[in-house]
Order: sequence, then C-alpha cells, then structure tokens
Amino acid sequence: MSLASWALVMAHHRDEDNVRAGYVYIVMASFGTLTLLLAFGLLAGPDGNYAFDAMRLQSRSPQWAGILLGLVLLGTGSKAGLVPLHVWLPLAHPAAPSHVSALMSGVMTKVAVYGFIRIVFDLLGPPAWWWGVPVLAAGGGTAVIGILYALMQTDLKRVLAYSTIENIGLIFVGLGLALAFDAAGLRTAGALALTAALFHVLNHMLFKSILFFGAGAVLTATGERQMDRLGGLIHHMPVTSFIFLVACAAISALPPLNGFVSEWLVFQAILLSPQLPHWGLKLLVPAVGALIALSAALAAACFARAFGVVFLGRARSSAAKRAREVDRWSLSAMAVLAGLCVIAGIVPGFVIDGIGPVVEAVTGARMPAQDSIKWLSIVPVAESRSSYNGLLVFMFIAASASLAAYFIHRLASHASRRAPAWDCGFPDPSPATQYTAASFAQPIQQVFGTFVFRAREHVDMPAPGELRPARIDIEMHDPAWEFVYTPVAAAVSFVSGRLDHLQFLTIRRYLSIVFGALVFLLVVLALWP
Amino acid sequence: MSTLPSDGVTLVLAIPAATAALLALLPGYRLSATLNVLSAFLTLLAALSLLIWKPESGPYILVDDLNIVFVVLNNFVGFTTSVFSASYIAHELETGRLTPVHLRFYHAMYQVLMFAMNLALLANNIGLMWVAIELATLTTVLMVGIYRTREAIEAAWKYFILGSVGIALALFGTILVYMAATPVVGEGLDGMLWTVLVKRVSAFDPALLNVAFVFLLLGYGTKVGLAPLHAWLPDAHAEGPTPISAVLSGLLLNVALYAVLRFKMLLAANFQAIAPGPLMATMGLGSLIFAGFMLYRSDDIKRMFGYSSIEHMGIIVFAFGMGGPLANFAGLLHMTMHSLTKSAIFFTVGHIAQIKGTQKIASISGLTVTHPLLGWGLVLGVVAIAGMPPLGIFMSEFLVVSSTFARQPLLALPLVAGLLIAFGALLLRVHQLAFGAPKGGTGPVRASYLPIAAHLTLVLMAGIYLPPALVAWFQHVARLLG
Amino acid sequence: MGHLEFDVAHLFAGGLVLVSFMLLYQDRLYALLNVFALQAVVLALSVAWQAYVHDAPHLYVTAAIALIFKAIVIPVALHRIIARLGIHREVENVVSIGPTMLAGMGLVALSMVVMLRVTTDAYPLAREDLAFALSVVLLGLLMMVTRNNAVSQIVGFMSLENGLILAATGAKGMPIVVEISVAFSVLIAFIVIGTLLFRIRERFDTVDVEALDRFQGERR
Amino acid sequence: MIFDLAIQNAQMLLVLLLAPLLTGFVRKVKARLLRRRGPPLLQPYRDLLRLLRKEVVLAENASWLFRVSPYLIFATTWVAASLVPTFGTGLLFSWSADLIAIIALLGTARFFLVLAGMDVGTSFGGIGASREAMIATLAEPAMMMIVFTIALLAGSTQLSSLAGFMLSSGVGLRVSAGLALVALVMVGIAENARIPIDNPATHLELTMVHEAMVLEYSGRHLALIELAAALKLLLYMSLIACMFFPWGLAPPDARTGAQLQGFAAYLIKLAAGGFLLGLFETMVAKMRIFRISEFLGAALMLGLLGMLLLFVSRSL
Repeated sequence: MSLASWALVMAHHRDEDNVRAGYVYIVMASFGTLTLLLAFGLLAGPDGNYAFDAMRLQSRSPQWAGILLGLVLLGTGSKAGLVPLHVWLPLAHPAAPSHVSALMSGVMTKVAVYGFIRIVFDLLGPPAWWWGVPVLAAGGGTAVIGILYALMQTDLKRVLAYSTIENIGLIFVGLGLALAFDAAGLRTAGALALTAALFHVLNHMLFKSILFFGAGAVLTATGERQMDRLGGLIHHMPVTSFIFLVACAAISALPPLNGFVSEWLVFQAILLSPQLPHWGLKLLVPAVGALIALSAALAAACFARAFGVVFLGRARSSAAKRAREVDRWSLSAMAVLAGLCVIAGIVPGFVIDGIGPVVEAVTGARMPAQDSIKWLSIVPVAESRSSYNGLLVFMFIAASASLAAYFIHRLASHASRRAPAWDCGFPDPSPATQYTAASFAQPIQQVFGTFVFRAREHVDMPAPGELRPARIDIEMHDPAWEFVYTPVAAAVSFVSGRLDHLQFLTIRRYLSIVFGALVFLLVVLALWP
Repeated sequence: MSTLPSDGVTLVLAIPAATAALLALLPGYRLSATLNVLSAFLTLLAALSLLIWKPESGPYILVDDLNIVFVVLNNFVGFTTSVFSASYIAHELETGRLTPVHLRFYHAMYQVLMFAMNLALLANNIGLMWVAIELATLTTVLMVGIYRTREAIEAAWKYFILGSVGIALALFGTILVYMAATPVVGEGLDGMLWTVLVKRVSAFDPALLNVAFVFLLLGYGTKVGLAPLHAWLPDAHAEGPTPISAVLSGLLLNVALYAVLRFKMLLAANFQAIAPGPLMATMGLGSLIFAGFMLYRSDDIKRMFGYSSIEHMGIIVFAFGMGGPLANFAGLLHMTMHSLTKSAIFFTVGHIAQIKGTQKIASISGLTVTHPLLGWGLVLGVVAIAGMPPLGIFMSEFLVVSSTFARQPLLALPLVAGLLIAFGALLLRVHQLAFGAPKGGTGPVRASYLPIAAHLTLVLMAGIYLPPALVAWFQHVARLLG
Repeated sequence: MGHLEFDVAHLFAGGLVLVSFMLLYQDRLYALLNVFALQAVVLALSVAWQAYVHDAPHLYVTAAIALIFKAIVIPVALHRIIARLGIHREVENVVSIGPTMLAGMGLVALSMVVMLRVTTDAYPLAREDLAFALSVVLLGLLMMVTRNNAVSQIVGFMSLENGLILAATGAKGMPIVVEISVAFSVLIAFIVIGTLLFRIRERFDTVDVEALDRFQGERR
Repeated sequence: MIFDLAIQNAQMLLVLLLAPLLTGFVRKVKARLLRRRGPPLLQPYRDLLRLLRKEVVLAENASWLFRVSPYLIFATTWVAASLVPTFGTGLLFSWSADLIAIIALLGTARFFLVLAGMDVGTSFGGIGASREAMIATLAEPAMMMIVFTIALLAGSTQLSSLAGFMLSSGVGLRVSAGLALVALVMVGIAENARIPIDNPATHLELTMVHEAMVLEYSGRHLALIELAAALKLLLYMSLIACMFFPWGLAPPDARTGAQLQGFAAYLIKLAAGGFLLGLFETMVAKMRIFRISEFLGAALMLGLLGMLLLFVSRSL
C-alpha cells in the first residue's frame, strides 16, 4: 500500500519538492511498517503464530505490553500522522493528485486507526491504567499542533492535510480515553469514548473527502492551489462552494452537523473523567479536554479562513476570475457526501447504534441503544446528565430562520440595490487590498505561533522614495523537525562520517583490522571457560 | 577423475571447463560471447537436471538438497549474466575500453569462474572446496583488474591481498578441522569428507573445532564481505566490469557463504564446541549496521550497491546465525532473492553507467525520464532490495525479523534499526538517480532487458506467491541446517 | 613414533618459530630475504622429516617445492626486484622492532594458550606442532601488518604460508597437501609477478603499499 | 406538556423582546454614569424598526452567502438564547441541547458572521473577521473550561440540571465556581464585543472587530445582526444568572405564580447585570488588540485553575 501511494506521490517527480516529499514519505512509511512489524513479531510470541486468536491468548509481562503499546503507537502514529510523526503528511499531500490525497487522508489514516484499535484493544490484552496517558498526550498535542499548522499554510491542500492531522489527534484522544476507562473497569464510559472516536472516524472520512474533492475542483477550475491567488469563487462555482461550506461547517464542529456530534461525545467522555481512579489521569483528561476545545476553536478559524479566502471576496488572480463550475458527476459525488454529513449530524442516534456492535465487540460494552429515545435524541449516559438532539436543533434553526424571513418579508422593506462596497468610506479598487490567507492567520500566528513554532516576522520596508514593494517574511520552525528529525539525521550523518574514514585506509590497515579481529577472537577462545 | 558420477554433476563441471579451454583459443568476440551464453545455458540445464536425478555422492562430489539450491541459483544467474555480458561487452569494445584480446581472456575467465564456483559448491572434500574457492578468487582478481586503469588495478590488488590472507586463514581452519577429525575417523581421505565429518563430528575435540571455526569464519568471511573484513568488496564491485560485479555480488559471496554454512553445521552438531550462531549473528548485525551507514557515503553507484551487498550478506549471516528452521528458511530465501535482485540491479546499473559515461551518482539524475525502462527497472530493483512489500526481499526480511522476535526479541531492535538506516540511504540515492531533472548523457541504449525483467519478475512473483514445492524444499533444507 | 623422531620434529617446528622472530627482527631487505630463505629451508627439512617419519612419499614433493621454489627461486626473484627498484636500504617499519617483538611474544603465548585447551589424546604431536604453526601464521600476519614495504609484506605472507604448510604436513595423513602447496605457490607467484608487473608498466613509482592504495573513495 | 410548551414559547418570545431592552439599558447606564442623558431605553427598538424599513444596499460582489448569513446568525443565536433558562427551568426542549451545544450554536453564528465579513472582499471585513477568529480561538476554549468546571461540579451539562444542582443546598461556596464565574464574565465581555475587547459604539477603523465585520450590512440584514448581537448579550447574562445565581428560578412543575416570581427575579438579575456591565465599561479603557490574548488567556487559565482546584477541593 505504501509503495502504491509512494508511486502516486512521485507522479510528478520533476519537481524537487515532490522528490523530497516522496522520500520523506517512503521513509516514514517504512518506519511505520517496521515498527508494526516489530509489534506483530512481539505479539506473535515465540511460537510465531500470527493468527489473531493465538495473539489474544498470549500472556505478556506488563513491560512487554508497554513496549508493544509504544511500538504500535509509533507504527500507527506514523501512518496516521501523530505529532511528531506527521512530517510526511504535509509534504505528500500537495504533491499527490487530489483524489489520491483524498484517499490517503480519508482511508489510509483510518486504516492506521483501525490497526491501533485492533492491536491495542483486541490483541494486547487488558490495559494498564497508564496506557491511556501516552495516547491522550499524543492525541491532544497532535490536535492542536496539526490545526495550528493548517492555519499557517497557504496551500489549500496542505491546509486540508494538516487538518487531517488534527482530526487524527482527536480520534486518538477518544481512543486514549477509551483505554483509560477500560483499564479502570468503566466499561460504559469506555464504550462512550470509543463510540466517539469511531463516530469521528466516520465523520472525518465524509467531510474530508468533500474538502479534498472541493480542493480538486478548485484546482481543476483555476489551476491554483495557493489560496492567496484565489478568491470570489462563490460567484463562479456556486454549487461547489455551497457543498464546501457545508463540509467546512461540519469539520469546524458546528451544530447541527455531524462534526459537532462526535466532538460533543468526546467532551461527554471527558466529563466522565472524575470516575477514573488514578489521579494522574483525572488531571490529565480535562487538560486534554482544554486542548481539544482549543483545537476545535482553531479549526473553526481555520476553515472560516479557508472558505473565506478561497470562495469569498474578490478574485485575486485572473485564473480565479475565469473559473467555471466542475462537471456534474464530481458535484453529485460531493453532494451525496454532504448529504450524509447532514444526516449523520441530525440523526446521530442511528449512527451510534450502528457503531454499537463494533464497540461491543472490542470493549465488551456499548452505549445504551439510542433508537428508543424520544425525538431521536442522543443520551450518552443519562438524560439528567446530558443530551443532544440534532434533529430538533436543526429544525429549530430552520424554523426560526424561516420565521424571521417570513416576518421580515411581511413587515420590512423589500427594496434592495447594488452599490460599490462602502468599506467605511475607503473603497479600494484593487483586490490586492483584501485580507489574504496569511494576513487572516497573522493574529493567531502572533498569539500561538510565536510560542509553538518560534515564528518571527521580518519586515523589509523600503526607504521612502524607493519603489520596491515592502516584504514581510515569516520564519517558522517545525519543532518536530528541529527536535526529532534533524538530530536523527545529524546523528546518522555523524556516524556515517565517522565510519567513512574506514573507506580510506591502506591495505596494511585493512589487514591490521583482519589481524585484530583474529587475535580478538583467539583471545576470546583462550578465555572461554 | 574416475570417481566422478557420470551425469548432471559431470556436465555442470565439465561444460564450463571445456568451454573455458575453447574460449581461450577462439578469436572473435561475437562467437565467444555466443558460445559463452550457450555454455552457461547448457550448464544451467545440467544443473536443473540435478533437481530430478540426484546422483550419489562420492569421495569428491557431494550432491545434497542444500547445495542443489546453490548450484541452480548459481547457474541461473550465471546464465542471465552471460546474456547481459554479451551486450555489455559489445559496448565496451566500441568505446575501446577493452580490446579483443582482453575479451578472449575475459570470456575464458568467466567460464573458469563458473567452473570454480560449481566445484566449490559440489565438493564433498573440504580441501577441494578450498582449492576451488581460491581458484574463483584468483579468477575474479584478474577480471576486476581487466580495465587496467589505475583504480582498477588498485582495487584488484586490494582484493588480491585481502583475499589471499582470507584464503590462508581458511586453509588453516581446514587443516584444523582435519586434525580434529583424524582421531575419530582415522587418517586419510575420510577426514576431509563432509559426509563423514557430519556424521561423526560429535566426537571431535571441541577446542580444536573452536579454533578451526574462528579461522574459517574469518577466512571465508572475508570472501563473504562481512564487516570488518569487507574492505575489498566495494572497490572490486566499483572497478570491475559490471557483469563481474553482478557475479561477485550474486554468486561468489553466496559460494563463500555456503562454505561458512557447511562449517557452521559441523560445529552446531558438536555440542561441546562453542555455538557458532552468536558469533555469526554478531558479525552479521555489525555488517548490516555498518553497511547501512556507509550507504550514505557512497557517491559511486556501483560502490553503493557493493555496500548494499555487504548489508544483505549481514542480514543473511545474521539469519543463519540465529538458526532454527524459520530463520534458516528466511536466510535461504533472502539469499536467493538477494542474488536475483542484486544482479538485476547491476545489469541496469551497467547500462546506465555506459550511457552516462560515469558512475558518479551526483552526475546522474532523472533516469525515469530519459530512459524509462532502465530507470524504472532500477527503481523497482532498489525498491526490492530495500525490502518494500510486495517484493520477495520483504518476505524474507519479514521472516528474519519475526524469527528474531521469536528467539531474541532484543536483537530485533538493532536489526530493524539497521534495516531502516539502509533503507533510508538506498531510497535517498535512488530518488536522486531516477527522479528530478535529467542530468548526464541521454543517448539511446542497446540494453538487454531480458535478464533484468526475468530477475525482477521472479522476485516479484516470490513476493506475491511462493510455490509450495519451493517452500517445502527450502523448509527441508532449513531443517538440515539445524 | 619414537622419542627421537618426536624431538626432531619438535625441533624443526620450534626452529620455524624462531626464524619467524628473526624475520621480524630484520630491518634490511636483503637480510630479510636471506632469513626467509633460511625459513624455507627449515620448513623443507621439517616436511621431509615428516615424510620420512610417516612414510608419506608425496610429502617429499612438498618439501622439494619448499626448498626449490621458496628457498631459491622467490628470494632470487625478490632480490632482483629490490635491485631494480633500488629500495634495498631499509625496511620501513610502522611499528618499531621492540614493540613488534613484544607483540610477537604475546602472539606465541596466545597460540599456546589456545592450543593447550586441545585434549592431548588427539594426536601426540598435534598440540605442540599446531601451537608452533599457529605462532608462525600469526607472526607472518603481524609482519604484514607492521611493514610498509610491499616486498616485506610478501615475505610476511610467505612466512604465514610456511606456517600453514607446517600445520598441513603435521596433520598426519592429510590428503591433497601437495595440491595445496602447489596452489599456494601459484598464489605467491601471482603476488610476485603482480609487484613486478606494476613496476614494469610503470604505473606506480614505488612499491610502497601506502602509495598503491591512496584510495579513490569519496570524501565529502 | 402543553404548559411546558407554553413556557418554552413564552421564553422564546421573552428573550426576543427583552434583548434590545437590555442593550438600551446598558447604554443608558453608561450615559448616566458619564453624566449624559443618553438615548431613551426603547431606542434600540426604534433603531431596529427603522433599519427594517430601509432599503438594503448590497455591495456589488456580495454573494448569496452574504444575504443568507444574517438569517442564519439570527436563527442560531435565537435558538441558543431560548434554550437557556431565564425565569424557569421547565423548558420543553431544554434537553435538545446542553450547554456545550449552546456554545457551539453561538460558534455557528460566529462562523457565518466571519464568512459574511470576508464575503465582500474589503480590507475592513478581513480585519474584523481575522480578529474575531483570533478572539474566538481563545474565548471558546476558555468557555469550555468553565463548562467543564461547572459540569464536573454538577455532574451534568444539562442547563436545567445544572441550575437545579446550584439551587440545592449541597453546593456551598466553592473556589472553583468563583474562578469559573470570573472567567465566564471575561469570556462574556469578549464574546459580546464589549470594552475592553471591542467597542460596540465605535467606527474607528483600526480598533473595531465586530463592527468591521458588519460594515457592509444595511437595512433588514443589519437589523437581524444587531438583534442577534443583543440576543447574545442577553444570553450571556442569562447564562451567568442561571448558573451562578439561580435564585428565584421556577422549578419545572411550578405553577404560574412561581413562574411570575421567577420572571421578576430574572428582571432584577438582568438589571443588576446590565448595571454592572455599564459600570465596568465606563471604568476601563479599550485594550490594544494583541493584549486581548493575554486577557483571554487569563480567562482560560482561570478556567483551568478552577477545574484543577475542583479536584483538589473534592479530594479533601
């Protein structure tokens, strides 16, 4: 699978960046494969029996189980893009064709999630209390860093790729919670958390596919991926933009769409954390909750920015001006997915019931059946505790919006007139005065980026009278590159540099090495008891 | 030799020997090249016949399931390499790097080499085997130096000196084995026969066997290219004609490995002697990791694949060192796959170097654009050698790793790390070579794609589906290896 | 086998080790060659003695090869090479004589320790003989490692090989010893011719191995 | 059932009607504190009516989204506001969305407001949208922390249950609740674009946030957005009142008398809240835009601290 995706990433290999992307991708993929290989090897135990049943029956010491968990987390994490194993995602996605990135983002990362669930929940045996800790921490960190990255990107597909990282983080938080609850014997709570995670898997598959298709449509229509060269597409591509808007709202976890439901379930699971016996977890879980809330808010900002810059405003390039709607088939595919988003959002009870058997198979418990609850609400634990009814909220919004529309049309003036934009009295003729993707993100970057990415702005202001444009450069450092990959690369380079000297010895020295080896082995033999 | 059984074995040995004599006399490279291919093909047929009619083993010749695998592989790759060599050498003649006289010598030597390797594999006598391996070494030394450039002679010299010392150590080991055997099996020929030794080895003096194994491991290990005894290998690969690089990597290393394996079997059967496994596993692991790092530091394309051969020999030796049916099976499979893949890579690399007129990685780029067939062939080969699924080497590497887990979970960690390091380097280089903006010569190519395609197809097929008969065969051999 | 035969064999083997030390001690090439010729003679004697004692006539062939080829032909050839190259003055030692001798002592001790673990009932002569042979092999290797000059390295290699022949003949009744000694002679001839060839083709100005393999690898 | 439905409808109407009044009241208070006479209390109603009667001037490249957004913003805000208990907890549909959902509904409103701000493609729209997004990224997590604190305390995110729990005697005074209250007030100020985060009365270009986004709106669209803003202010007031000062709140099955009593209490609470807001706004000055992150960061920290202290105090 990774080979196929690699070939797809390498499809346009004349570009140096793509070559680099392909390289990073394939190395990371193999890293993941090998760690998973190690994990399976450990799971199989000394008999080398690779059947799942045999693995379940193995008994392991806690240390080995812990090492296994770490390996699985590394392996699936590198496939799924957990921070700091995420570096290949943003390189690979822009390089790959849209439908491929849609697949990679929607399906491949989910396969990794499946693998994690299968191994950790099913095969690894009963969890220890601390298993949830690394998963939760990785998930929470991934969610925030992923979405912050997404906010800083100006390449639309890269935005989507990083947002995938965020969602994966969210899913892993759900999984971590489920592990923690399971370890404490809170089966129903574990089932709730796992349901939330699986629900989000489904949701992400739906809306991220739409978004990638939409990005592909934009690319087809304009030939542009850079958000700062787009704009105003809502006029030329109304259907695409509407569907894209639905997906944006869904991924931003806005009610009444599906993204909100899964996030709400995660929050409900987090709120059950006082039941956990262990203090570390009790304190960690709400902190992770804060991270999730932060990432949700950032996601909303991110997708408001993505939609606003690409589809709204005025066209920033002639290509964007000439854009045309894409063909019907693409549109209908996107529309079907969008419809599913809405349906999953307003009747989430059915989805939860659908997931129920899966959850039960994995954790041995499931959330209470939702189909018998009146008005199709969902009630994770008890009605007095919390409930949510997507259908009603949807209906309320629709009703009150139509009510307002009705009254206004009955009572208020119908007159309307087109005029140049007022803009506080400073109408500007050039689309270049609009806010760009970079400028939209600038306040957020100032607030978070300086801390997380050590972002620095360099303003290059020409002297008065000079005619060259002012420039602003933003310098950012990926902490993952800096703290994980660069040292590893440096270490490899160092070691190979050291060993490199062995290439330039004289024959006599090579002979000395052989001689030394011989003497060493003889000495060993002489000292052998 | 009247004791030779008169069937496949005779042919396997006689055809190359006779052809070598013939080729030494014949002028004209076209005829010699054809004859070379033909003879290799006939030898291959003879080798295949061993699969069906297995002759009895005599005092000099031994045919068992283990060496049949090696012999068939040897002659198959020998045949495809001769096909490749025909087109390669023609080009060398055009560019004037070689003269017709050289070629006469080259073809004769090629057959001598095939003869020596077959003899080494089929010998029942540890002394005979030693002589055959020495002959093979001398032949390849001459072939490596055939270009007579300063670098080629340096490489040949280095190979020669290090190889001779290795050979000498191996001989000492052989003598020690014989001396260990004499008190038990009596003096004379019996003390040097595998068939006898294996049966009686448990009564041998363990201390003597230990010393013997140290010498044999270092001696033949030099030929296998185990770090730190590997120094000749990259140079010899880089400077010799590419068909010889392919034969070196694909075959000669195997032959030396075969010798090590035989002695390992001996030692393993004597329970008081030190276990040979840990020693081999350590050296294998060391070679793997060392070569993995060195791969980052090679800018000569053939040299790099020479290091990759060290790496894979490391893996194979590690697997055999681990022992046990699963690991042995994996080692055998890996050896087969490596021979096929690595020789295929050298075929493509040979053509590439001819087109580009250089072997420097830095001056080659964008191959998939200029020469799609060769470029993608190289990519596929490297992907295979790097151990990506679904190709054959992935299968065997997976088996090596998982069998390591079964026995020594902690050793799997450095093993996987080494694999990953090597993987990163190989992919880094192939990205530079095959992709990006084209660089270097773009001339048309008269390549022989058939051998490349044949090898890579086999590797791919093995990755997807291993015929049960082959699996059963290998498993049987793996059990033999203990 | 009587006491005397045993003692004589022992004497020759010990003599070989002693000559090896003398080889290590030499710092002039001509003297080195002379000592090497001496070693070859001792080896030939030892082999001939074995042939006589064990009544193995084929070993006389080996002895003859040792005597003619190694004691006469090769030293003479090397003499001429040295003369033509004009490098007769000194052996360029990488490690000075003193430490080399000490290391040699260590190696002999090591081979004793290794071989003493061999059970005595294996073969009467085996243990001591093997220990001596191993010493000679190791000393030869040591010589190759500590000398810079190609000629002295060749001498080192040949002395190593003498140790091998000693071991092979010491192993009673070992077949194809003759073949092996022939094969080795071919090997050595190759080496000698190789050095000669390099000189004749004037590819290299010196036979210093250091200069030979100024390696073409790639530093970055 | 019928009664509950009536109460629910009454609540929906009530928030709609009271919202402009609260805005007017706050303005009045501020004016009086500054020794001005200020506009009459009912001025916001007049403004709305006047806006409704006016024609809409659409910017030339405004899209359909620009015209739909006001309705969506208004509808989501209204739904959210009508789900917060004001005078009684017996709301028929209170279970259809809990506190988290209510906050998320406000988030939906803001999402569309931001998009509407960017639609016309003017620089001011962009400024407003960008800043609003930045404020939201800080305010929303802070709000969630508050919700967590309260929900962990009460074991529920359902507002009716929450209010019921707060009314019960078992609560007592809690540090974490106090911290949450302070944080909530801060978030509320930020969310409603009040001083010191934003100034609802200014059109000074570089300082505005909310006003910058709605700059291009006019006529009935502007009316809806203004009404939604007023509703939001009311919502936060109700939220504070319901969660921290639930006294007088009518229980679900209460009779009309109790409901009326609850209503009176609600009015008093609103008045007090409005007065305090006005007082606060006259006392502080508007912040620089990048100080906002510190302000809201403090709210976030308070929320987090409240949550941690909750565990500490529970363990004792």
